[in-house]
Amino acid sequence: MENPYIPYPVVIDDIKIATEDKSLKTFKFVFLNKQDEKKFSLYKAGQFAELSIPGIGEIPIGIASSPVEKGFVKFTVFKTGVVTSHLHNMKVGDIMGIRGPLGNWYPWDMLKGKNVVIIGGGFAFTTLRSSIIYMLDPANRSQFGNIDVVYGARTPGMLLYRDELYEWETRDDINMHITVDGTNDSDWKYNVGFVPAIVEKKAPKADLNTYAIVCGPPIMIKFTEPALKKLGYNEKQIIMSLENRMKCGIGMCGRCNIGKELVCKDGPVFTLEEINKTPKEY
Amino acid sequence: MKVIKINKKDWENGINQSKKEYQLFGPVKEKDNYIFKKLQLDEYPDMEHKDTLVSPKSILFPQTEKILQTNLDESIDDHHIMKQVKKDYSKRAVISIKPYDAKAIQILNLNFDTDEYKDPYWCEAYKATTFIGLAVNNPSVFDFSSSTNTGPFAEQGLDVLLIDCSKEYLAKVLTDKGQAFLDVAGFNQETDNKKAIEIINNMKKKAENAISSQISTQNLKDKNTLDLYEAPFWDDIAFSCINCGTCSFVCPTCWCFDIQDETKGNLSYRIRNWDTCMSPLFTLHASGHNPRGEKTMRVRQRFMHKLKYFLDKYDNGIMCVGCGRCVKLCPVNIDIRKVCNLMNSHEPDTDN
Amino acid sequence: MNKLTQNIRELSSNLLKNNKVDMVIGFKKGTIPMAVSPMAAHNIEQTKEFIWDSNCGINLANFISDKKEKIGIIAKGCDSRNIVTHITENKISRDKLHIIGVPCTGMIDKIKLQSNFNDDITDYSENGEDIIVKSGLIEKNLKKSDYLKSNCKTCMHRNPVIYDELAAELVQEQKIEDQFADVKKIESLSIEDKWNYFDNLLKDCIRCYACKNACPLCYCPSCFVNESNPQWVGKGQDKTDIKTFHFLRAYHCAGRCTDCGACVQACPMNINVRDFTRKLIKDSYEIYGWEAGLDITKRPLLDTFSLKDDDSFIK
Amino acid sequence: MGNLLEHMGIEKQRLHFSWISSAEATKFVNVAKEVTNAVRALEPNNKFVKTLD
Repeated sequence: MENPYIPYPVVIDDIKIATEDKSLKTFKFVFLNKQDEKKFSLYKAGQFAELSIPGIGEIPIGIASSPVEKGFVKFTVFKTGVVTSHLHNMKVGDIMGIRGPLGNWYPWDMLKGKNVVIIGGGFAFTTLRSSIIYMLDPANRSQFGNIDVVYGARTPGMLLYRDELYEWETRDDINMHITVDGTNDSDWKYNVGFVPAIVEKKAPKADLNTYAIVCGPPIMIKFTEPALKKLGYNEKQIIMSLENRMKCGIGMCGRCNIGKELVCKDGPVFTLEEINKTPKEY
Repeated sequence: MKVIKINKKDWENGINQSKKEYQLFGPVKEKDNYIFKKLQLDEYPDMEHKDTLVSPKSILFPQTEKILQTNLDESIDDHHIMKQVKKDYSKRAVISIKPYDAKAIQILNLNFDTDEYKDPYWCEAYKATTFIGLAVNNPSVFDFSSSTNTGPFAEQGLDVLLIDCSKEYLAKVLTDKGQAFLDVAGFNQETDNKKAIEIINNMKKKAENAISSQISTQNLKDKNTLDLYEAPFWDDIAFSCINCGTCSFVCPTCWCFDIQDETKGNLSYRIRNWDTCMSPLFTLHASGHNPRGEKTMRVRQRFMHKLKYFLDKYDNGIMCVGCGRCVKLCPVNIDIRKVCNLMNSHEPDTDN
Repeated sequence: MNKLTQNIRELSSNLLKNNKVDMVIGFKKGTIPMAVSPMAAHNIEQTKEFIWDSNCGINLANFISDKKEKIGIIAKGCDSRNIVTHITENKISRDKLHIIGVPCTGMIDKIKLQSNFNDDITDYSENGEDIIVKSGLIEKNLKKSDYLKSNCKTCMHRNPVIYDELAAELVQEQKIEDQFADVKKIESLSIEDKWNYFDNLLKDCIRCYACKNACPLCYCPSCFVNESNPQWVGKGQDKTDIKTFHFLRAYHCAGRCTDCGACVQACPMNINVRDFTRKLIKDSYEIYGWEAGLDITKRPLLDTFSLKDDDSFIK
Repeated sequence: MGNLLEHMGIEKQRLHFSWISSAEATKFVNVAKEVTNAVRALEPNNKFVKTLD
């Protein structure tokens, strides 16, 4: 019987500070056993995993690397609780565990042939990065229509994956709408304003073939919903990724539910239609 | 279906016999309370016992259980690599478990043994266990199990059902596992099946009639989740709640748990503990945000989970077996029977 | 209906009628024999649900912490002492409260009473100081004073210490020969036996925290048992962790505990957690002459300093 | 606190209180010695140690 609580052993291969305030770091992990990597690499963009530090605990984090990137997995982690604080103090070469992939993913089969609008805010951009890399992969790009990305953070220095963002800006197979809440940087070339406002201004109007994927802090989600509705998106066309406190990640420990749905196993990805049928306990 | 007759004079001898192959668990009286525990060589299950305070779920799902272990000593080869804690899963039998508690084990099984994931600690323990039930001839005043898909003589989840007929036990053999246990115990006196079953059915009817309290659940399925969630009665129900975990910890069907790491020297264990949705900590995000920050929300969650979410998710009845432990032990008398009936008869205010 | 219940209903409905309070907190009848449930009446109709008998042992002061509304509260002796504690600790202000005092002759120990019967108690009623209890086919007439909760047996403040009006005449306070006999019994044990005594006491603890949550003193927004950074105490069933929890919980009640017994009454496992707090009550009384919750003008014991305080333990 | 600890079976000599100013180095040393001697005399307390069993 396979034990779903045992993490795959991994070694920290690289640690990069991701934002100017150093509250986020991106960790690159390499699996100690090749077979484990093979099993894990079946993940799809949108799934998460439990980062597991023996003696400290586990935390559920969205997978930031993309299935098309081989040989490693990446997670961007915000320093906030006991486990993340410990993780931020760990060094390259330290051994820990990863348990997953867990949860469902953005509905890639359904999104084939569709236009995709990706809307993200702050540090909830990790699985969205995974998604963008996946869609931009030469093997996959032709399967999708237009790709629009609205991504905002407080300041330019708080944007995740800046190098990649600016590289995507130069491409013509993806429409980037990067924004910041405000900046003193007179060289800032992109948008200034909150994500919902930029969505209203820059995101494409809804049609039957366009779907929006939204991931961000609760306040952004709250105001993005009406913005999308104004553009004509219906409940089925708005796909969201939720987070709740989790422990087991496999639907057994019972704390992450919204109504009968378990965010860890039945989610974290839900359509707005599904979410509207459940109590809003997230 | 076979029925075996066990003379009460032979009972202790049979228990002694079975201890040679099985670890036995049963109810015993300690400090005026009945509890389920592992029986020592000179201990026998109390066959007259009233409800144990805590349900026997702890035999398969202990309140604290080590699940993984790791050595943190960097000088050894496999340091920081987490491994399953080795455990003894030899044959065991639970004697004198009440039918509703056995039904509760079936409900827990739905959570721990799923198509996608199997909890190895539960599944191994479940596989190793034989359930020898004892029919309830005189239901307590708190018992409402006849309206929760089980009852004083229910057989679901049991391998053998014992019926106490004053001088003897009649043992209804329900599974091969049950037969194997009776063989080891040396209980093999066959009896006139037809007659025995008639006796049992009469006793069953009598016991069922003795249950005075019922709940109505027939409308729950068709109720809209959000209507129930927004029903006006939750504040009233929750007012007296002190947010302790008594109801969930004594409940035979509450399965929620917490995972913690604890370290001693270089040895680190990952441990799981029972948890309760009554605790604000249960859902508190690291950011400080709490989706169920208010007491009322937590009380509502417990009842909605048991009586609506579970029903909708598994289509297998409600997540309550009617044992009455929470009704009896809640310090402020929040009564699931009352809440269930309120939910079952709730009609949303159509004006809004 | 007893006279007390009648008076309580009348007084509380008057309070609501005259808009003196927004709600009255009291007890309503439970769904099983001998059970009561705290409730808040917001209108006159609801006050008809109020009852009072010797099962109202839970401490209602627990339900007024940080309330902003104007509250009427039914208070027996110990509730009133905890209301005083709440006022001195700034959990509620005196002018937000209208206290209906209930002189008390003790509450019933349900477990002790039940142990008199083979099957479940099905009916309970009171007639003055007598109780009439039915179970199955048996009916017994018993004296209430034989079945008091252990904290009620040593209670020195049956009458409310603070109130705006009374629901009955004041009662005679008890004369108790040796208030701390139970504590002295433990004190006389050897250090080893003391350890084992508490080991055995806590053997069945399931850490449901009913004791702390039923306690009106335990109002911290985040209890030390829930802290994760640093984690003061493990969350499992390790004996050390269970003892640490009970020891620290008790210590946080030093000089504050009124011995209302709500912790013991709430405990589903019938653990007498008062064995910890009683020692603190005895020491507060014997060393400092302090009894908690008697006077709203006095600061809490651990909040005060006097040159006369014993300091022999400081080197 | 010392009384309560003793009440539940932890020797009183394991808990010491002292008032030492940052300037009183000698007193600090003496008290530390006293504490360690007192605790040593009691031998290890194995009761209040997590077993993780």
